[in-house]
Amino acid sequence: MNNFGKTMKSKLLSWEMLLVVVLVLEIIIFGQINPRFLRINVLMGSINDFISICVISLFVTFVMITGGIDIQAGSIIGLTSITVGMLWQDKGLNIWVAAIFAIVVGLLCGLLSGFFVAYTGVQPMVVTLGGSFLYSGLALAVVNMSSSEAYEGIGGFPESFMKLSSGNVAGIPNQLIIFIALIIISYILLHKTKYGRYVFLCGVNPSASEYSGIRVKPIIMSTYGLSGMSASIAGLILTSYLGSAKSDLGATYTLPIITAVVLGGTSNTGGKGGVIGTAIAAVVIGILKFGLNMSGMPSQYLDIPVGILLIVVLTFRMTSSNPAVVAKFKKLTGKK
Amino acid sequence: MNVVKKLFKAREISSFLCLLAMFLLVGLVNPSFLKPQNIMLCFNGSIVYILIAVGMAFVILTGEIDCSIGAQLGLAAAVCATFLKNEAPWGVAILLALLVGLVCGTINGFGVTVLHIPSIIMTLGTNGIYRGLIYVYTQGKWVENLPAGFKGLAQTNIFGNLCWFFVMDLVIMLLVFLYLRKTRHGKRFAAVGDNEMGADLIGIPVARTKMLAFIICGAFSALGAVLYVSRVGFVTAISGNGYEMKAIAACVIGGISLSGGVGTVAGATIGGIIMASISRLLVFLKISSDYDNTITGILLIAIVVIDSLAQRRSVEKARRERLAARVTETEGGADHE
Amino acid sequence: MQKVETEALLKIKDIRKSFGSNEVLKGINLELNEGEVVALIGGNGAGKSTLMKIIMGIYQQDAGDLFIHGVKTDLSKSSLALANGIYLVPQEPMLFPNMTVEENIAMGFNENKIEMHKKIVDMIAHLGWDLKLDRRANTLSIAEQQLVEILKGLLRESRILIFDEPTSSLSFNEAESLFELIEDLKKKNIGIFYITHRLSEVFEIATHVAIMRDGIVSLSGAVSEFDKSHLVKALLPPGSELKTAGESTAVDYSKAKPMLELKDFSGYGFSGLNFEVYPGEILGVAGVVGAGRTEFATTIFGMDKVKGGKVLLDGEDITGMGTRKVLDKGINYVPEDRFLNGIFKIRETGWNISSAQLRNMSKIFLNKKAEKELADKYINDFRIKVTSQDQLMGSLSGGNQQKAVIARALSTNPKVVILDEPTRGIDAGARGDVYSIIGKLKQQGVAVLLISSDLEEIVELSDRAISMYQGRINHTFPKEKIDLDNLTAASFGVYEEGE
Amino acid sequence: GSKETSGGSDSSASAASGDEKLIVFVPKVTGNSFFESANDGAQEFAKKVGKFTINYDGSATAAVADQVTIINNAITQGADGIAVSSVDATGLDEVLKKAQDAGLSVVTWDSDVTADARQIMVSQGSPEILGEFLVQLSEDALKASGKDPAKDDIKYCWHYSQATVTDQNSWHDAAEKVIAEKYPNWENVAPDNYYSEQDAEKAISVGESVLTAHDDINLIICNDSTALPGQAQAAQNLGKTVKDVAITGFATPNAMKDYCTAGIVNNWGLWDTGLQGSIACYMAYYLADGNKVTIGDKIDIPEIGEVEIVNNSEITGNDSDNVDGSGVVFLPERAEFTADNMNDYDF
Ligand SMILES: Nc1ncnc2c1ncn2[C@@H]1O[C@H](COP(=O)(O)OP(=O)(O)OP(=O)(O)O)[C@@H](O)[C@H]1O
Ligand SMILES: Nc1ncnc2c1ncn2[C@@H]1O[C@H](COP(=O)(O)OP(=O)(O)OP(=O)(O)O)[C@@H](O)[C@H]1O
Ligand SMILES: [Mg+2]
Ligand SMILES: [Mg+2]
Repeated sequence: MNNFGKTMKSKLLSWEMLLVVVLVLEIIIFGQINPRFLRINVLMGSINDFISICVISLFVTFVMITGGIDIQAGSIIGLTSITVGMLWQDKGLNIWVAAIFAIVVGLLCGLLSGFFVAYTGVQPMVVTLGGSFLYSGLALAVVNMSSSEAYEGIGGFPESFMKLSSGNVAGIPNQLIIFIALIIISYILLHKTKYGRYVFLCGVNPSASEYSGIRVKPIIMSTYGLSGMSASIAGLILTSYLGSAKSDLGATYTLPIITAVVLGGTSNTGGKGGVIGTAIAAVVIGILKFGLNMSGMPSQYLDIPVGILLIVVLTFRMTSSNPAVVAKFKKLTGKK
Repeated sequence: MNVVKKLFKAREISSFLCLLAMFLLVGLVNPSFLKPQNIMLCFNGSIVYILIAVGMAFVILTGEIDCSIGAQLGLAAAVCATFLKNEAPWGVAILLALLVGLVCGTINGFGVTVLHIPSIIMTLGTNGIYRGLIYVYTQGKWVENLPAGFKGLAQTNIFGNLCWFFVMDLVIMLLVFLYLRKTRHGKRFAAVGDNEMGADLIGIPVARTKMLAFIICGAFSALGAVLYVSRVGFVTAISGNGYEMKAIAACVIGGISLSGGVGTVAGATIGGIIMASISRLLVFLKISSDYDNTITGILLIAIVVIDSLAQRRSVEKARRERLAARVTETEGGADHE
Repeated sequence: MQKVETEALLKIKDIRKSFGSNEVLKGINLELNEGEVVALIGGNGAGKSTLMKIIMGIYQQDAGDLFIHGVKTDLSKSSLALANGIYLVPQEPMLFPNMTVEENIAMGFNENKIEMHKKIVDMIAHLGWDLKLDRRANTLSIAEQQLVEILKGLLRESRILIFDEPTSSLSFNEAESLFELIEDLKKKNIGIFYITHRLSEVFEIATHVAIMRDGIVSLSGAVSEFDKSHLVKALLPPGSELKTAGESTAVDYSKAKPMLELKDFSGYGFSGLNFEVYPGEILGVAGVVGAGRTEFATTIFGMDKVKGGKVLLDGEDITGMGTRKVLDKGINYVPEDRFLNGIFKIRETGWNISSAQLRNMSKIFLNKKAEKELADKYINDFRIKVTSQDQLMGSLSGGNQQKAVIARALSTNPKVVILDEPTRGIDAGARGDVYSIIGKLKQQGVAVLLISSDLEEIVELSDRAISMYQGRINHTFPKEKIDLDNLTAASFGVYEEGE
Repeated sequence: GSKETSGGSDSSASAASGDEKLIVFVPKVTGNSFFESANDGAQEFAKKVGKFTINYDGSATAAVADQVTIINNAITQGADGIAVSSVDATGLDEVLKKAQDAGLSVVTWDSDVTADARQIMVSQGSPEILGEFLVQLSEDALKASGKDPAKDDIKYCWHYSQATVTDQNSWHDAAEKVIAEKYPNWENVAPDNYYSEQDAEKAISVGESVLTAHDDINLIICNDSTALPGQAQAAQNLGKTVKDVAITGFATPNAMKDYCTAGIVNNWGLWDTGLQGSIACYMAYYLADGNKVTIGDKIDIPEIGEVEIVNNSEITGNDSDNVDGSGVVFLPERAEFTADNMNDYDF
């Protein structure tokens, strides 16, 4: 038992290192296949295509550490997008005021689901499944409130808003800056603050947390709020990137978000994980898709390698951390 | 008396009442909804959902989840339809579809029980893989112009307008129900989901049971696929997209707890009918189909939240009653002072 | 088939097992014969449960073999163990929460429903236990769950039965009827392993005893060869002394103002409680399981609704406050169910200890330095055996986990500490440590409320005691009146003044 | 050069050597018969002409963001031209402008973006043309069911994929205008329309409910290639035929042949999607090859014939959309399928 804790910790550290290695390998291999891949502006530009997943998965990590799961973030993206478009176009709000409104909407959606999870004891999967139906439906309702037709999308946003995704500061694309800022914020929040510690403790044992005087329910509820808020930030970036507000943006992001969080080392039973792993894993997945596509694999096949990567990596992870499985393998090889 | 009470406590009864209430409410607004012919259409429309919900129920009962059945259904349907189109005997096409389902289910089960990958992650992964394979297999093309005879199967009705597939579904459901509730072997699924360690302790092969649940789930999706092919008549690369979530929702609405061990396939069946009927209700209510998702979401959350609160209340009430019963009425109790 | 008389029913040969780098069993050799009750004793984490789980096929040994009647037998799965007539009544109940008691028991039996029902009813009647068959398992208290687990074991017609601390939460009567049944089983030539931390039980029911320490069986033989002091000596590491609370200083009640005062306090499971606790006093709360002690404690702690009456802390009315408020006011509670309410199993020991005090140590950002100091302080003070404060809580032995939970409760510097069954399931060594912790609290002037079903403990530690019976206080004992007989009688509601 | 479409490095190498151009051909959604047959036609055409290869790549879920990714990849991969059917009327503008800046030719087909974001649109017709076509299909179908479109009271409704899909909605709007003008005797019983989200099973469910909830309905217009067969199947399930209700709309001939034979559907329409795909890819190649086009140019496409570049305002109705270096090519014709001619087509 002497080194149990330490080895666990170093294992987690090495997990993040391993992800970095995978990332580097990806870049090298895809660079070999298509040298254009290695151009800095190409790599940077590709981030736009998976930035939403990166941003959201950072905060879904919080949810999963409390032992929950959030499969509604994708539909909050669409809701945010159409909300910002509608407020700007129909209500004539300043685009940034509209953006803040939209973030509040995302926060409220998250909190609503979080409320049900925390206060009624319904499984998070069910609540957020319901949420994903509900919010994507609400997005259409918002469209109906607006004067524009659903299918047209709302475009023509001001230059300043468009810069959110296309501008840069000192050569670093804005969206990358946003991502890094969010990594830092979420890292500090989760690993350096009391709140973050509470998130972990509530995930490990909510009852023991109560006995420690922690208000478990608001904490759990708040993590869904955070992830809803991150989804709306992603919605804003995506709207700016596409130059068009639509109600069905982000509908397909559930799989990649959960994948990124789990691949990043957060356990889906709660209590363990971290945002750095998530951030790297999200980039690993994004680059994998981008690289495969650049190497000529059509988009509709991309879920195959991503699925395989997920399973292979998790197999590796599970077998290396589960003594019973290791023993089984040893037995198998030993007998031979 | 006791039996009646017990019946009302059963979760599937409240789901059934919910179904009834929904139908009656819509009938109030638009009486033509309650025409027997239309009710039968609702049932006919749920033949695929019922099967996948029952399959999903196995997995959920063991405390796991299968997010890949939409893609499994699509893949099995594509295989079945391709062979039908190439004039293979129906039996061969159906068996091949089942084989696809069994293989998909086995892969999921292997990942969960042998590789110890959490089921939600494993099946989200395989969902992508199976869906990708449909594209590889069909080259993205529609499989259409299937033999009219095979399509005719889904249009063969008994009792007026009721499709015989629906009756078949009910029979299957009943058999499964009895198997799960009455046989020693069938009870294992709920036991494993209820307490894995406890099940292990009394000699229930936990891994094998879970494996079996995934395989059965695959088989049911494949069977659903066969019915889908017969009912719809063509298969596209996105056939079955999103069905996994609908099946999960159906199970939950039918009173099956996602933490495992609680619920019956009768509930899943009712949930399946509800899920399949929502888009129909809206047509009769003259509400735009835009609100399909909103209604599904509200319904799902409302049913589950209300149920959970009621459940909690009754447990809490029972606990308080029991505690209160312990306290003696008079000060000092039996102590002689 | 001829039975080989000389071969033992079960022979354990050179069993080894490690968890990661933690070598728990280092070559265990042990025999069990028909009609024997082998009491297995040893400190927390000695590996008793692990060994039994290996026999039951829940864990697999790394090396070594098991022989049944001299035949090497593969017991690597629980189904194999069951097929060989082995059954384990686990230390922590493993019921199916969503099934009824009856379904729980019947699960895994092959008899038909009616036969089974009759058998169960007969067995319960025979034991005289109070257990409703149609209750769902998730509404049972731990004690009741344990009864069900024991029933499951008794109904099985096994050749080898293993009881892992069956009496840890049973009442005296329930335990007595279990012992009678074990006597019957003995006569039926069943071999029994019986794990316990209560040495008196060893002499009451066991024929043989085996002591596990440092991964080996350090001592074994027929019970008749030993006496209690023998066993205690063998249990402790060489050269160590069993600690007791030491001489306790008497409380001077004349000047003292009560720290905690209950006035007609009622809630779910208890009613009309009136008592007070003084600073530097240990108030023992005796009673049988189900007397409502845990309920009143958790209600004070803000976990359940108050039905009537008042709680005063240092004169201030704190009735009906939430847990956080109560904590802030200066009461802390060490819960009875360590696994459910006490520990954060998969996190560091340091995190566990600091969890209640974080609020006061840090505003927004964690103060890791203060946290570390706090944890180190308690690890040293309480002699919590860890490699470092980063060791995961789940990998600590039960006694050390318990000390960490107490440390958490004391970290908030409370004025009143409620300890609910603080030594349940922990070994003699750790128990001594806990007693000395309690002694220290008293010296620091903390008011201690000691709830325990181990009446000896109350006798040893309390300055005053109350006994609870069916949700009410039926007696209060001054120091000089506290003895085992009085407490037992009062707990069962048959105490007569002057007895 | 290589004929492989899958080797990215090969393609870019060939792009550099200039002997074979790589065109990325983007459908609105993959797995839809409409787009798949466009791809089939285009691939076959490319093989015959031999001057360019086509890389077919699209979103499986009709997501704008996916299309943006695909176009981004096309740019970085070193493709020479893009021919895209846009999911969103404006959502691709930015990325397509970026593609043009990077030297790629940009052609849209089937579903357009803002005029200045692309060079050529290969259109099956303006919304007005297609709206009128839908009305014409409806008239024919009504006649086949024994109604007089001009005099009888006609109850009708729409059933297509989603409120968010650009082109289907624009056709719907245009057709509604035509109906309002021409046929005051027609009544739309469900102005909110019915949607089935390209889910074949849902199309049947919705179809059945429409037929039951409005049992006196005369006409259902399904301008979506999943909704039309679903609606026809629903009618078949309910035992309704051409005589009871007129069902028409857009779908490929193959998807509807059975229903036509069974007497459930009389007529439906579409245009030659293979031809449209071919022209789109050829135009992309033509522009990528360094050719410039101006309004009024006539371009000779091998195997197909001559097409003319016309002003953007022909489809948008806005003169302000007529910008330099940008124009529209119309497909020669749209086809109406009936039992008589459906077997002449195989897509
Ligand atoms: N599944 C496990 N994984 C890792 N370590 C374990 C596991 N189970 C037991 N251990 C460790 O093995 C050691 C022996 O545990 P075991 O439960 O057998 O002790 P015990 O003798 O039964 O103690 P107690 O009297 O407290 O019940 C302990 O150090 C414990 O932490
Ligand atoms: N229905 C229940 N649901 C949840 N927990 C319960 C329930 N019944 C009892 N408990 C809890 O189980 C534990 C043990 O209860 P028990 O029946 O031993 O009563 P108790 O009041 O703890 O008795 P004691 O006088 O020994 O403290 C307590 O923590 C109690 O709160
Ligand atoms: Mg033990
Ligand atoms: Mg208690």
